[in-house]
Amino acid sequence: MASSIRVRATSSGDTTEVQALIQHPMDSGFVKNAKGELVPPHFIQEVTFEYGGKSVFVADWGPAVSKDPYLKFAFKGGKKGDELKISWTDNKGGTDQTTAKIQ
Amino acid sequence: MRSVFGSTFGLVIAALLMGATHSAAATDTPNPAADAKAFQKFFADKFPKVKFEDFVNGPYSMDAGLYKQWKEKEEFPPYEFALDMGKELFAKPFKNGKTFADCFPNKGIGIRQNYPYFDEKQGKVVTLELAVNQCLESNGEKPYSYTKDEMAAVTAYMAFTSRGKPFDIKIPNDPRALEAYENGKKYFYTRRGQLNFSCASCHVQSPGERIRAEVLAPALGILNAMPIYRSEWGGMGTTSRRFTSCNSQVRGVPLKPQDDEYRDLEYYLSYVSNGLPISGPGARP
Amino acid sequence: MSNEIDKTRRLILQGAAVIALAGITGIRFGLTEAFAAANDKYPEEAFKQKNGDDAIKSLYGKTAEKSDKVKLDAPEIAENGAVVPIGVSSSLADVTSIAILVTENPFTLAAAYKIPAGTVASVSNRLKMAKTTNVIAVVEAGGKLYSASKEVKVTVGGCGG
Amino acid sequence: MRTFILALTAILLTGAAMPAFAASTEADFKTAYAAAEAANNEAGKLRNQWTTTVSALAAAKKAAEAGDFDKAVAASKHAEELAKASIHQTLEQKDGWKQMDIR
Repeated sequence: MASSIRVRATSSGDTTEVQALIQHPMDSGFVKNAKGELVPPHFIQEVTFEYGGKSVFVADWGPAVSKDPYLKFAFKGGKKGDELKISWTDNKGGTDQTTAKIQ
Repeated sequence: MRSVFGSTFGLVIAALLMGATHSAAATDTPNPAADAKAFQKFFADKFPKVKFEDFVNGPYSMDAGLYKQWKEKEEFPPYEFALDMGKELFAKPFKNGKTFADCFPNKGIGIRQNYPYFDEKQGKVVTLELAVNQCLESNGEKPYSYTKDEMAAVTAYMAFTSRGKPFDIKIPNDPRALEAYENGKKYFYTRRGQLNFSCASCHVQSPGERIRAEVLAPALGILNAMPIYRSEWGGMGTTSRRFTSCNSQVRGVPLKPQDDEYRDLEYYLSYVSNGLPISGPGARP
Repeated sequence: MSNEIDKTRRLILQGAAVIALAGITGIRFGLTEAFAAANDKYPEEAFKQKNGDDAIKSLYGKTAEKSDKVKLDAPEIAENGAVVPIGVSSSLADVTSIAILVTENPFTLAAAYKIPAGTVASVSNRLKMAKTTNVIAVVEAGGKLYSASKEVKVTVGGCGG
Repeated sequence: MRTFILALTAILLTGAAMPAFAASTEADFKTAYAAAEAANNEAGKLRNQWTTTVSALAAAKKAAEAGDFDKAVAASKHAEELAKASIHQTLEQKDGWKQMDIR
């Protein structure tokens, strides 16, 4: 299976810009399915970005984050070719992680 | 309830009046080339500020606020996952060892702009979606459902490899082809559903305007961006999905995906967008 | 990959995450602040609050003052309430956290971001909005809270696209 | 075109005008439903059914199952009117579509 995480990390000298897209339903618990039943909440609660063994960004999310969530941030430092580690966990205990090379 | 009813009624009357103000005594000799020219001129005149090739960007070419949101979305477009899935499916061998590449000219790469075409052997219009399923079936595989998922993924990938190539739809010298084109055109302009709207009511007469605050896409170039990730759908959809959902929105019972009328409609609508680049897969509100 | 392996891998990862979180908490934030935003724990309570003030209080334990140094980038009219691009950035020094609230949603807190030293005080994401609403950006800088807000008009459904 | 507006207006208005005075029987419902269904099938052959006809038919069936034949007959009649309007629309548009054509 392909990873649920897509990452683009680009270094522009002193800062590294990171964009990530995660495949996840992000069900809020307020939406009904075709049968009229509420779809139980199922959403990512935490996303962590680590570089050089340190976390450079942590996202805490509620159910209001859009389906297939997107994030953009930047941090100082980050060398081309180095790895960035990304992981998420959701409210049902689901999790995934990946690494991305800084371009 | 009352307001829904009232606004519906208002829309119906407005649509009827719009129709009635059109004088037009149409000549009955089909002339696709003249149609396409008039069609493109109509949109160029209506939206003098929109560059010709930007019509493939749908409502985003019409509204600055939307344009900005779109650009932000395109930084990491929501169709990315479908595209990856499509690439995988496209390369994955069937049980008999063949792949999609074996079914298509140029191994299926960079050919989106030639679909739909009129197949003289089958005597009908063949859309890309139909061709994908014909490929699967002729290789002993189960066909995809037409509206989303795998079909959207594979056509997304095929469109992606064709980005920038102008639509190049041909009408061969075969009376059946011209008839299919005319059928499609008729379907496009025919009012249907309880709201009494034709495709043209929304996408010719009112693009750039808002219906319940949504900006309508111009018909010119609308198929160049297919398949699309539509926020309203919360996912990907094919041309089939677009047509069927439009029919339901005007309170008409949709036909089956890839029924004759829909393929003919796609033939007409693609033909009059000839020259505009393929931009799919797209992202739409 | 078989489901079993997948499941096992998931369970292992989960365990690893718990250990990692426990480890970091003690070192980075243990001494200074006790509130959710400063902890590495998921701020469960803050995400359950139904109004902005309560959510901010639950998250940070204090109230925010308006500041023009908090920049909130949000569309005037959302193309679709399901996907509204929102960006927050700040020119304030020592930013440690950014939170985004959507006041008309059932739960107002949408997202909270920890900004470690060395990370730029800027984040973009896409949020769901139930209806026309105020969006509040909260930035924690130098231990104080600053905010900015903007109205986003949301309309749904129909014959668009 | 004008007759069509009138027809449509009539339909929209009669939709609100509800049950007849005399109590309806199951037989009344069956007759009314069959007529509505026939009209809707005709519209189907013309490739132009309305979703509202389909929902009115469903509502009629549901009311009949619940034993409310007044409501079932009213809904059937409404469905028949809608189906007839959709047929009328199709016939009117047989050439009417040319009015919209861009030349």
